[in-house]
Amino acid sequence: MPFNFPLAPPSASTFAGPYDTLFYTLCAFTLLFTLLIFVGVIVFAVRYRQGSKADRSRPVYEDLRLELTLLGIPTILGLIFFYFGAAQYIHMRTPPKDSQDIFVIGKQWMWHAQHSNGVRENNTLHVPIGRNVRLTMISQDVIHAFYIPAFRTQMMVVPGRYTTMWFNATKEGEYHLFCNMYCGTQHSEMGGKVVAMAPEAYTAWLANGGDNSPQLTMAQRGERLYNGRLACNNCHGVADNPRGPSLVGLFGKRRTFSNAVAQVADDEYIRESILRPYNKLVAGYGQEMPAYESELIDGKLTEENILELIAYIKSMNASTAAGTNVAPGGNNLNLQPLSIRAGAAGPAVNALAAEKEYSEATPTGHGKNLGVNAYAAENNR
Amino acid sequence: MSAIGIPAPVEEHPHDTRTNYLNVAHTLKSWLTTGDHKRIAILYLISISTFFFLGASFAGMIRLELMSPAGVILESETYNKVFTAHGVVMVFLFLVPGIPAIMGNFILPIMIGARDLAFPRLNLLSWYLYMIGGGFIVASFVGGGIDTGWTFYTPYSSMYSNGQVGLALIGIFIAGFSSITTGINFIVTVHKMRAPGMTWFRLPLFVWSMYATSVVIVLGTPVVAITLLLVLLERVFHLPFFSPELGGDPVLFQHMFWFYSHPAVYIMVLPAFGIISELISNFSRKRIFGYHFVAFSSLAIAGLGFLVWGHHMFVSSQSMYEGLVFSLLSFLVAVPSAIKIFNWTLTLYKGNIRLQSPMLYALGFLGLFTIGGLTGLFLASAGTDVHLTATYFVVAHFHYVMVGGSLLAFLGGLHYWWPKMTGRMFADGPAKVSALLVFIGFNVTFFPQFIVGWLGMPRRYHYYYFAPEYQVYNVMSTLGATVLALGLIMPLFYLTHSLFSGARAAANPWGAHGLEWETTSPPPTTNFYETPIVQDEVYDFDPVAEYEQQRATSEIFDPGHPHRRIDKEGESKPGIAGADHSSSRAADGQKEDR
Amino acid sequence: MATIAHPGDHGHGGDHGHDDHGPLHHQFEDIEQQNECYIVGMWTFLVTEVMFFGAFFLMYTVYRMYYQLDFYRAHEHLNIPLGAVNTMILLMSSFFMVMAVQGAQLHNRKQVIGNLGLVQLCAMGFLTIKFFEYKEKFADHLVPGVNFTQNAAELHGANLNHAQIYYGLYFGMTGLHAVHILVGMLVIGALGAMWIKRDKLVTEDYVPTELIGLYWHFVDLVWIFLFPLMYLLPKPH
Amino acid sequence: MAKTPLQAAQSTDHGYQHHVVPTWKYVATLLALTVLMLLTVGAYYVDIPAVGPISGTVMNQTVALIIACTKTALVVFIFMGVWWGTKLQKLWALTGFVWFFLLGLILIDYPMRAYESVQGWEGERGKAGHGQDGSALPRVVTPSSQDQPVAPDEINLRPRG
Repeated sequence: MPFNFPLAPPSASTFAGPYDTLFYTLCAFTLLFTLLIFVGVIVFAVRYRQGSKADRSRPVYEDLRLELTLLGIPTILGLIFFYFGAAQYIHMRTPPKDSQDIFVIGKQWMWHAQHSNGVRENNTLHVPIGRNVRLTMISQDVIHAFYIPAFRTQMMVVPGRYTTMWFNATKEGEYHLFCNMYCGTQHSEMGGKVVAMAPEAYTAWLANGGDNSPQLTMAQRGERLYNGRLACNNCHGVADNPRGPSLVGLFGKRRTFSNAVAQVADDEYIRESILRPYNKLVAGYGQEMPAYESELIDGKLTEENILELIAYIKSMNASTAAGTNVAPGGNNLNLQPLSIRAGAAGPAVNALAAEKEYSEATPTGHGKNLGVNAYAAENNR
Repeated sequence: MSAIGIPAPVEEHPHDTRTNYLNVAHTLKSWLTTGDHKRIAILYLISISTFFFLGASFAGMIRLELMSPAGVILESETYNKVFTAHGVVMVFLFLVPGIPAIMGNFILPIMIGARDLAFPRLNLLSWYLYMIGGGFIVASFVGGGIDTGWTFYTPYSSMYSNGQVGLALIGIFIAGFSSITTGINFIVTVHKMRAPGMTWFRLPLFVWSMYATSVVIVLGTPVVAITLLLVLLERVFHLPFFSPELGGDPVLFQHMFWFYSHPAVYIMVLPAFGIISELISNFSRKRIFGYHFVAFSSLAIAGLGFLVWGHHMFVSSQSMYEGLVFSLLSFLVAVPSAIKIFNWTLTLYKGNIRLQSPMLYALGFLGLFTIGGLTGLFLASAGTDVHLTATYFVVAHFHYVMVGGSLLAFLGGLHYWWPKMTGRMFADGPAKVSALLVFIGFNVTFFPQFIVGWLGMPRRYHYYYFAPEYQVYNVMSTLGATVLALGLIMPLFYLTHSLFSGARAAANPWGAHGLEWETTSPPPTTNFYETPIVQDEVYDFDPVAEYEQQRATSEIFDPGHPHRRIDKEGESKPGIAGADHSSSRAADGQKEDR
Repeated sequence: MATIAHPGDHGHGGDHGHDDHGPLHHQFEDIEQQNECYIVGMWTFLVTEVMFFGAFFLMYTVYRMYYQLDFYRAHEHLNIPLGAVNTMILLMSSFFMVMAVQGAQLHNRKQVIGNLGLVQLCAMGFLTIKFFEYKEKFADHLVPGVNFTQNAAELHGANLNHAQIYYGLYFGMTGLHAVHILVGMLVIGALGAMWIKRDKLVTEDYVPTELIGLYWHFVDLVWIFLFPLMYLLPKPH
Repeated sequence: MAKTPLQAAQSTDHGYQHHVVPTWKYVATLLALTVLMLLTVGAYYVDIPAVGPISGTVMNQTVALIIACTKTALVVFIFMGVWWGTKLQKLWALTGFVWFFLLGLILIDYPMRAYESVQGWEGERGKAGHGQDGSALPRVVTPSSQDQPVAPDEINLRPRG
């Protein structure tokens, strides 16, 4: 790996400009005073070393005017820096009114972000450039800190209380996202990237359900569609119900249809049932499910999506469903097989969902396994 | 030491005819039950040095591990335990007690002309408390380690961490009481035990800074003690003090913790200021510039230091307005530190500077502390702090203050008072090399961390494979740490060596000014054979006169090599009868067994 | 800096060992200096104690500010008469303590011993009452933790989470105070025993008694604040 | 027994000017403390009306604390002898209490959190912020106890009587 010597983090938000100005001014000031002291010390140490012939007559021990000057200069400089620092701080802590909301949940050891239309992502945050984005954050367990160096901003994420931060990204690209408050074993791996996108690309990304989250497996993407945009879980829960049969353990099972024909449920059958459900109605159910063929034609549903859905349905076997069907609140009408529907409730409620998704997405390993977090590979450019 | 008519009676006797505090008794029991502040200081020196090298070895493991973005030898869990151990040992067992308990204990009573501290048995108790506390902390490492970071933030420490947090908390609690007892002892001693004539403004600046430190210790330590006790109660008995689940506020812990732990930074660095004032003044042979300003800046730092803790919490979700208040106050607390730096530098002007090893440490301190202090402004300014909080920038900043400040001053003080403590001279050559290595190694270690922190590398990160651009700085840092380690190990050898074969130290081997140099090296158990009466001002040097005298003497004694004789003897009190006495005494002493 | 022999040497020089148990220790010039040192030392210690409890009071203030109503409701379970009696007991013990110190000043051994005995009695009485108060709370599951009561009525409708905070503070603060009382009893017991044995260390000068008195008054002071803050929360109105 | 020859002798002995306080002063102090104690209990049962913007609750609490501070002053000055003590004693007695109030800087934080400009949360804050009983942390998610107690298992919702 070739070494590179970056001397400054990328500047990718509206904060970065004024921030860097202040930072470099302070640097210059630091350098100036350090040089002053270094030069003073060295010059004096050499000039007045023992035995030198330098003039030592009339030494000064007290000089009130000089002392007061030395007192005054740092005080005034300090107050000036305080003013600019404070202005910047107030600016950073005051989200503008027109901000777009994104919700963030911190959990040992991952970030879960949720966009206002319900799209969720883990350890990645997609944001549009040129728009004010406000993050409303909460932690599920210990204190974390949401830190984006390229945006020059961070905020702690505290359990029991919302904290907010905001930014306005200015440059497209992928930037580091760190947890910057020590939170336990895998603290250093609790992070990922912030993807700043052109607003149109962001809108498109949102509309796609954020499916380009690279770290998800097919089944997980299928799960998103199933519980998210397509909301299959409204009818197909963990158990059969009047609105629809359960799909748990469907794959490979023999199904009997209303016309008494039976078939083993395979990929082809599932695809058929998504696109043209009326063809093979399960015995005991009427034709209630919409046909998704038109969506496929419109391009709202892709073949890829169908494959992902199938992958997810395959993964739904009885054990996972039984083990995870604990819907928070306890009174949800739709029994949700793996994770509750996104966007239905506030971020706090969805924390549980995030947890489940996390447990699927990131097998927790305590080792130094580079492959543990998928984002690692992504970022190892 | 100008114009003294009466040579001290001490000088008349060859010192080895009388017992000193070291050879008054030799049994282990006599050490472990001693009430003598000097012996307790030696006990502290041994135990604190041990803990220092323990903490340093943890630091070595951290640096080794960070060489590679994906770690070298440790698991994440172990790494977390290692950096916690480094922090806990260095902060609570080295930096906080270090200078007060060793130098303060040894020198402070002698400096003010007292026979002992006001409460010798309390002093011994404080050492035992320290050892018990240290024992608990080490037990917590041995028994499974703690992985909370030295800050013990709740709710991680109270509810989530699985390590031996309880043991460590008990250890810190007890070690805190060790600090408190030392602080009480110093305060009372400074107030009530000064020798006749030793007015407040004749106190050496080391005493002023120790006094300020003690005030901070006494007022701050109980708060952290109770706070950590609360975490312990929450952890063990589930009393809900900071638990967010029950409506408690984990940020309250941070407030209470930093209420002590920010002033604790001044506990660590104020004594260093004191030592540096001594070194700069004595090795420049010049009264310190602006004595009153330097003395009162210590008290100002002690007072203001209590009002700035919130700058650790700018992004912790504390109120923005409180953040602004703390930011302002933090800028103000920088002013007294700046005053000190300026005054020290101005002291050098027209001095007569001896570049012996303690002075090299002191000059190194001036440079490093300047950088450490100025980078503190980045963190005091609320706006810039948002990006830099908890990154390596902070790590570099406080290492510049703590290592570049406290540790260098500690080493400088140790070298300076070593002849007084042990009665032996160490080799100045290796000591200078060591000072240089520490300075260079330190800068190479920690300067890259400023940059990598500015790039955004968070502290306490084990891996950074996702950000390989950080590696180059980490490798530099590790290389520097190797040099630094070398520089720190060297004193271990030449100082130990001096114990066995160093030359006998004269009463005043550096030609310094102060009551501690009036008594023998090492001093008797009661410090002085007669109660001293102070008649002259503090740091009463006259560089012009001294220079003239020195030139005159050197020309008389050795016209071909001016100054050489004086250098060789390490004795620079020309024109005073004591100089001859001490040099002949040194020669005599070498034949004697100590 | 000249060092000449002190003209008025007190003979407490270096040869003066620890074993010589006169009231004057070797590091001091005279008894006056020693006494001042002790008193200043004790006051410094009390300042640390103020900060020690202070942090607790601060935490109380923060939570009280937020959970005013819940604290009020939770506190209604406390027994005000018992608290008042305990306050009275401590005030009286403080009085007996000053009388003991006065006795020490006047070298009136009987006065000292008698009053110290009364102080001990008061302390025991205080702890006994405290014991019964605690016992009642244990029985009612009012100790924070997993076994904390789920019965809101018992807490007069307070939010159970916030009531836990209240009781956490209650047990923490009164518990810490009780520990101080226990320590005080031990120290006073030792002091009394020394007076009974006519130990010169305490009988020759009143300061040792005074020091322990200072400590005891401080313990009383803490309770003076604990009583209104724990037992007498005003009704929100 | 206030002025015995013994005392006079003693104080000349050591030259240490300690003051033997006459017993009646101690007794008077104890009486004053008792009265104050009864007063504070009595004040508890009286609902002091609001004074201007200061609510009655705060008034009650203020009265209780003023009484406690008076008691403290009595104990510190008379029982602990600071009144007759040296300057240093007075200094330390003062420092302890002054420094305790420095801790109060923390208290800037909590009330001010409610005033932070976080647009979009005004509605939430209106509901959960400083309620009429002030019983909820601003912007805190934990259930606040308004008029109805919230028991986790809903076992008992009986209003207090």
